[in-house]
Amino acid sequence: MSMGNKRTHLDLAKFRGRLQKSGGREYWKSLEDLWEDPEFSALIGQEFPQQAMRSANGFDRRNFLKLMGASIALGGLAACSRPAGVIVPYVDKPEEIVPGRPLFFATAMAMGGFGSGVLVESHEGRPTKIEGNPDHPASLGATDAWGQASILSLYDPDRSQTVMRLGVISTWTEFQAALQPVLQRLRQQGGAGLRLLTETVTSPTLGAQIEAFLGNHPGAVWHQWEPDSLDNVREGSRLAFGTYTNTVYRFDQADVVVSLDSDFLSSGPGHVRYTRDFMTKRRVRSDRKEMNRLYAIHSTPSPTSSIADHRFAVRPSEVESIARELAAGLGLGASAAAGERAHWIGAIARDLQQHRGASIVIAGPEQPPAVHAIAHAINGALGNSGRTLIHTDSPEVGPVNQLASIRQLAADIDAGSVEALLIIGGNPVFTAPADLAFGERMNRVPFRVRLGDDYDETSLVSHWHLPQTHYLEMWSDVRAFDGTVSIVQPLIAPLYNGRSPHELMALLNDDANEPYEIVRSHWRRQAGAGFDQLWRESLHRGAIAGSPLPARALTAAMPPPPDSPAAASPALELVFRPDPTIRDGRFANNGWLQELPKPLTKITWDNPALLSPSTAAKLGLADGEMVRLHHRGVEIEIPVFRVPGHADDVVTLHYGNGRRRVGRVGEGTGFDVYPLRSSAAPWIDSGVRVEKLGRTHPIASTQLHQMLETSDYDRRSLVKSGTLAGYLKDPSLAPHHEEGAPVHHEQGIDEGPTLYPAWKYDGYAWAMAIDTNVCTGCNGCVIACQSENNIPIVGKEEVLNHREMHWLRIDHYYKGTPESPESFHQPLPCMHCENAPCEPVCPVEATSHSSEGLNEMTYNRCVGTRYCANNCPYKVRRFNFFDYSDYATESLKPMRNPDVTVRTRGVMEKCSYCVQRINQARRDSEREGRTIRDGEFTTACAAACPSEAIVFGDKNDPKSLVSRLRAEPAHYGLLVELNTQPRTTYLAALRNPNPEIEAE
Amino acid sequence: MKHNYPTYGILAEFDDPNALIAAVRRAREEGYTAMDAYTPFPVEGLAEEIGFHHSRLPLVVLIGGIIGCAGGFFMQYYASVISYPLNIGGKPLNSWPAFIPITFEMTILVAALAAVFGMLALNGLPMPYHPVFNVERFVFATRDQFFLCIESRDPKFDRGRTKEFLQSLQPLEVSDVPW
Amino acid sequence: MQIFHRSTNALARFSIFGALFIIAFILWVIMMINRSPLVTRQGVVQAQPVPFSHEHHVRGLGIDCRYCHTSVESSAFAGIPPTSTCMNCHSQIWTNADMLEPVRASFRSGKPIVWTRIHNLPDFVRFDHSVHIHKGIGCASCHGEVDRMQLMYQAMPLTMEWCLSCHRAPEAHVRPRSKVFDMEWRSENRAEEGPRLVKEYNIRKKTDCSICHY
Amino acid sequence: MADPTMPHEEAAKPSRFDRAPTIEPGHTFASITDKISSIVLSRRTPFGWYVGFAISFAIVNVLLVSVGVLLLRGTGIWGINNRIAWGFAIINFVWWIGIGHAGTLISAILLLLKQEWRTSINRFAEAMTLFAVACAGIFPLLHVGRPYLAYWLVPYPNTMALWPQFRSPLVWDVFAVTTYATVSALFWFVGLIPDLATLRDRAKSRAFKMVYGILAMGWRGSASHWHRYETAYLLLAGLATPLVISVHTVVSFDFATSVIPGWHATFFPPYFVAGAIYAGFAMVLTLAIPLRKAFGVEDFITMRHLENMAKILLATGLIVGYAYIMEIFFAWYSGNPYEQYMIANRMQGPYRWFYWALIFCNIMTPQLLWFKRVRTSPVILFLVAMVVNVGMWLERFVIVITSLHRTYLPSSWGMYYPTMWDWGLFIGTIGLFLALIFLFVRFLPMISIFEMRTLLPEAEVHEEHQA
Repeated sequence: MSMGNKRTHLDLAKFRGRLQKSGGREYWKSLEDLWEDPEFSALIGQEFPQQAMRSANGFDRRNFLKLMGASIALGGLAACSRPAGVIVPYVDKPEEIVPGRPLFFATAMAMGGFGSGVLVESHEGRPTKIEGNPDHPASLGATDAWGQASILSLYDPDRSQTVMRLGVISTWTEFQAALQPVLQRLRQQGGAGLRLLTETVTSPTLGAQIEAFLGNHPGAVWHQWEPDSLDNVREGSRLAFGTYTNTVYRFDQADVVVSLDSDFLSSGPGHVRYTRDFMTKRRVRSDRKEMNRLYAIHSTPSPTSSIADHRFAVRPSEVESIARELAAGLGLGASAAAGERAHWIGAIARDLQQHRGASIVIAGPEQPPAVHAIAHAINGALGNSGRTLIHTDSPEVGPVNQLASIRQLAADIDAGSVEALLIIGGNPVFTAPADLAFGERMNRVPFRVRLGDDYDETSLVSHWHLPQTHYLEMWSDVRAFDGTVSIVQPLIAPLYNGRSPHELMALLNDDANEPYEIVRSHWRRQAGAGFDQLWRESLHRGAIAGSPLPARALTAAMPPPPDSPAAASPALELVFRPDPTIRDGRFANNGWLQELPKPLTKITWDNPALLSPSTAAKLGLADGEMVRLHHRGVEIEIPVFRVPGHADDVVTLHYGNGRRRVGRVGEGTGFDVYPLRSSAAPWIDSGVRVEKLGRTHPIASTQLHQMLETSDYDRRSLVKSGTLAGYLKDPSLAPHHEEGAPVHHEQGIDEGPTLYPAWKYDGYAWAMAIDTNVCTGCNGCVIACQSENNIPIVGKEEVLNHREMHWLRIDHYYKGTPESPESFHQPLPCMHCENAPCEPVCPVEATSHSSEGLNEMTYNRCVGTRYCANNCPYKVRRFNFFDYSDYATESLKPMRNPDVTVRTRGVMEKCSYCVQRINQARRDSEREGRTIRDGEFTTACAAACPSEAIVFGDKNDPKSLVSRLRAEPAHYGLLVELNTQPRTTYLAALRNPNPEIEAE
Repeated sequence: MKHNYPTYGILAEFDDPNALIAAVRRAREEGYTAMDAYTPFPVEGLAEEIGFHHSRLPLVVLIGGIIGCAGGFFMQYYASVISYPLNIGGKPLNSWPAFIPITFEMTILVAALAAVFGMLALNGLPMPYHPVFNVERFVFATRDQFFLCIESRDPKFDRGRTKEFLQSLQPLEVSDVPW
Repeated sequence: MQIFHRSTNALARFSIFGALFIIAFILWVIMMINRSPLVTRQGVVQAQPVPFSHEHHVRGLGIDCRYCHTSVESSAFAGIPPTSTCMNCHSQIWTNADMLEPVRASFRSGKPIVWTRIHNLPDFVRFDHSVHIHKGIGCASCHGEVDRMQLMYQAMPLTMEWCLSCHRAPEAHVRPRSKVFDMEWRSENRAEEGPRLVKEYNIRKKTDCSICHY
Repeated sequence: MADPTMPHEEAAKPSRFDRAPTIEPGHTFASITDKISSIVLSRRTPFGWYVGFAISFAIVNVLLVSVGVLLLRGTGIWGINNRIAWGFAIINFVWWIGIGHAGTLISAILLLLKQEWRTSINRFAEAMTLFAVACAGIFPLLHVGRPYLAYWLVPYPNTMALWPQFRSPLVWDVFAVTTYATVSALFWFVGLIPDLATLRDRAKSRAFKMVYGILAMGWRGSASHWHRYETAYLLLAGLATPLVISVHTVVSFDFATSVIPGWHATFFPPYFVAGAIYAGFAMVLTLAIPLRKAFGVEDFITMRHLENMAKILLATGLIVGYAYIMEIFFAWYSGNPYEQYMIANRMQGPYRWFYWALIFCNIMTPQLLWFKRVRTSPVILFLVAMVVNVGMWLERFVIVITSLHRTYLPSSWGMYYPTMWDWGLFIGTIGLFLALIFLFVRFLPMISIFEMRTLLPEAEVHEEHQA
């Protein structure tokens, strides 16, 4: 078998060999050379021979060890300790692999069913880093925090590794043996009693497989459940258009955007793309002086509302009436605005009027269908559809009301009509609406199987738990927010004994094909002629050309006003939101995301109930105080946390935390709020009672102080901000308070007399410019940095000790009143000051300046006096107080970037401007006898940023983007009055308020 | 070792510094040159009386100080300019103001070492064995007694006459100092 | 009364000034040890699973370095030949030499040959073969005259000061690109050729920490 | 002619108001010698000594455990973090170094100023200096993340061709502290030589004769030796005086050369030196008052000594107070928001209690010393000295912690909470310090015998004998 597989490699080698001239980063592009070759595509599949996957830890494990061997030879797995004095070559090296040079492959990651294209960096066959795919419409080269963190999920040591039967280790063969009789019996009754439960499915292949199965088993029923489901969006579209439709927005066409409680910039299908588009309209330069305007009508502050020009914090239940009043202002319906809000609703309406065909009204998935329908109606009335947005068929396979779907399943279980339940993905026992008591119900099903990543709550009540492959381990396909199809290709043979949903469905369909063949044959059927061409291109581009769904001309109907208009009740309202970092709980065991400071609150490892300062005051609650929430006869205990700008009398609960069974990281962190989430009101509910418990719970927030200008003697001006109007008057945005700390507009070098003449930098001079105007604080850069630089996590206790290790943090400041403050995000990597205060204090030259102006940190020279950290005005240095880097867990070793030293206990570390990438680019350029081109490479954070806020380059090259940004009038440096001469600098944050509303 | 004389010298004991000084002065008038006085504490002017004038110690210390100063600065200059020039926080390689403290400390250190070891060397210390210790009562030289010793290497030394001379100074006791 | 014997005078003086010399000597010894093969492993021949002779293959058969160390020009890592490379020839010649059994065994079983590592830089030092090759630094400059080594050993100390000696004065080591793989090559006229090549190959004398440590 | 028990300098000038003598009347060369040396040689060790030593030795074990755990688990066991990267280790280092200043100051500066009341206290003040510096030295070593590499701060030829970074105040510290330790040790030892000779000649047992004999290096009090000896001693004093000033100046550079508000201040050197003398004399008093009682040497350490030290305490206390006021003035005058916030935060921030306690200990309490009643009452004096010891520790806490915990960017403001291991290490060094003191008073003359002899009128050389 291994011989057979060896042959495969030799053949593959023939083709891959040709790619070496380009090599590495360009690899996935230059596949084009091969498209003419008919055998090639066939071989792609055999790169991961199916026998290998089948045999329990047979070939694949050994092959994997060989890869490990080569990587040990490269070193870089562990710092400051010499490796065993051996060197292990391949027995037979796949020729596309050049030890020491990474390869990049295109694939796609699905979130909530919707795909986003990624390029995966692979070192000797080990995927180590996720990058965005510039050719994929949902990515355009950017990634979000979840995409970046998915690499950790692949190597998660707690991922389910074997088939389990009632908690006892078993095998796939045994499972098949157990499955067959059940299938036989059900077949005789036409599949009646057999139920499939999946999450949202957009994979055409999986869809086809399911449909085929349902075709052969007319009695079988397919249910869907996704905790952060788009039910409201779907139902809204049906309310407006009569059928489930999908709306694709084009924010790059919109000048005015009204968000009805929508966080379109940081969650939901296509949010990465939407951010990119939105910012093209928001970016202000000396040669582009206009800017779009965003009205955020929201209950809970979100990255989207944080950058809005106008923020209206309202109770979620009010949004519908506001929407109707807005519609009325545009001549739809007759619910005229009253009260103090009439003023601004009128202003927004007029603003929209003035931007017909260049505006967007978008509603959030938490809002009821009516709001969505109204939004559709308004967009229609403004002639936006076709211009700033298009309607298409749903990319989903068989879109349904998932709440109804799982309700139905529960009811059928009660009726005893469910004999076998196959759960593919998801974790319904944890996530299903509490009142369905899905766990208990499931126990009544005679035959329960679930395919899942983790051995979790659902596995515990299943007869059979089947380990699912990670998306980097499997062949599949997935549709993006606009319907674009990507082929998902594996980067590595399954680390464990997992199988993909396709394989499970193939099992049910008695389809002997291997997953590669299943996916391929599906598309062969679709494409017919010219399939090979299509297949190769799709694999290479990471997206199937022409697969976006066509626009449909539809006219939205204004939904009838509710018979009983929602009376503003004094009761506290509840809002349910997926956790900003670990989502519905699927990332609970992902340490990077657990420790990722949540946008705005900067809380890690926890999900306190959020409420506004005034509401907290009314209830006599302080941050971290434990309360008991009574609601619908259920009660949970949870700490509270105050968020400026939060709507009054509203409690926001983030679900997904408090996992009972998932792994070493995710268990016992945060609080499970699903018990309060009923099928009656899964998003917005009213009448919760808050009982103060008089206990407190430590909350590990990485930023304890977010208010600027805390007092009259504290007049530090750290964030440069202003309005578009102000910018047009004075593009340099003169400092707000004259007698405050001097704010230097450009580099702020005062050429005073000095004993120390300035140091000259010829050649490259690396610099970074960050446009705070387009930063939403989405955290994509933070995780990208963590993944690129092998940054460890430290755990909640250590975060409470201010010992978090992130090299790049996003500072967030509020300005103004706690009721409706302005928010400013300030990503803070190392400033690489030319006069770095940290360097002269280091007694051992462990930190010094490179000839290209990098503030270098030489870990192996560091003795750990921490003097540099003290003397850093920006506090960007991080110290290894303990052995934070996990040397013990085998599965994490192959994940680490071999080009970055893993730091040991007692050494300082900090942002290096991704010096490993700089060095790689320099060496490549020198081999080719040229200088590094602008944009040839960039840092991990800049590469990930969806809004292209971070720009890295050579400031000595006048044509480089970074030096052009440094020449911008709104450009400024942080704390330049200390004459640190930072290489990392910022562009001011601008707001574009509506003068009409500003007036009062 | 071989000595041309049977004793190291003759020791006279007094109980008062002034008596000792008087005795020393008499001995000088007698023409004795090789003598030494032993006291439990530094007696003002005594050294001058027995003909010891200026010490070379200050010069030693000065040289030590200069060596320390030059060496200290050169060490820093060599390390940061010649041996491994590195850009540290944009400061010039020879950031001499930053080198002053160590230069100063090195000056003090070497000078102090020179002072102590110079003093010991010039005093011929350590010398745990010395003939005067052979005299039983010499232990009181570190308590409250004052001794004058006329040494046999003195050209004018003559066991008999020197002893008589010392007796004439009314010491508490006069005794031979055997080798 | 006398406590110490005469001899103690000499002893006492010696003990004070002698102490200085003893301490100085000990420090000197430690310094020497740090530069000795004991620490650097310079010139230490180590046993290998297969007694592969570079002398035979390079000098004897004239095989080019790159035949086995394939990625030396393109990657940081020169590359250790996979078993299959050995088998390219040894499936034809010496097919049943006992000496080569480990190779055949590896090829049969698919288990790699575990070689003893000779040139072993610490993990926190990064060395890129390709760029050094490109800049005209010959294999022999760091690996010594491999073609005269029966069994492989480390020819150079590979200490940081040794690396720096070349990074500071490359003109003393640089050679024409065409001669990089030539074990014999000696410069006729270093004084002229060195500086010229440094200029020609645009060799920047980089001693920044982050060139090797990151 | 003045009181015959008065040393002649005193006698020369008319005393404005009656001063206690530096040595009580009725002593002779012999009595001084025997009384002081008997403490070491013949007199049986008081029971209290055993108790005290036992206790302090027990505390030393706390130190050993704290160090062990530290080396095993890393600096993470302390309360420090990425925002407040220095904690107890540096606070204690500065505190101990400060204490270590009195000894050499008394020996050197007072010697040059011909203040002979120094004679009876300089010996154990110097000893105290050495032990304090020893305690201080522990901290810089242990506070680094990788203590086994701390030798990289010392310049030596290595295979990495690297040297220390001589612009760093920490390297300055290494040189300053080692120089200070060396010079103080030499100074102390040179001062001991004649007394060691005395002990050699007094000792009964052969073993003690040998030991003291070796240490005395054959000292025999020859006139020329005495001459060179005094020259050397004087030169050492001359060298030690600027050294003493420089050491705490360099220590203050650790903070003054930084950019952190509350650290970056030009007046730190004088401020720190004054503080050091302040702390030093407080500690000398804390030790002297019980010792003179326990070993009945009130004749030698008289009220005069206590009062003079009290006056110095008051003077330096006022300087320190001035520094505190200046700090506030600078902040206001600079118009720099960060500086101003720093002061406001000290007074009103989460650590305000430390600041106000510090003001009480270091500025309020010493004002008592204006009253002669207080200066001449050993018990109250002891209490005041104790308060000042605490105050000076608080001062370092305020400087290090409150400056670091709220620097430029509010985003990286944080809090510092010491852990049990912080305390363990701190208390442990106090134990070490006391243990060493106990050993010293037991095995070495705590008062300079030969210098006391010179205080006696008999030691005078009459005019007609002056050369």
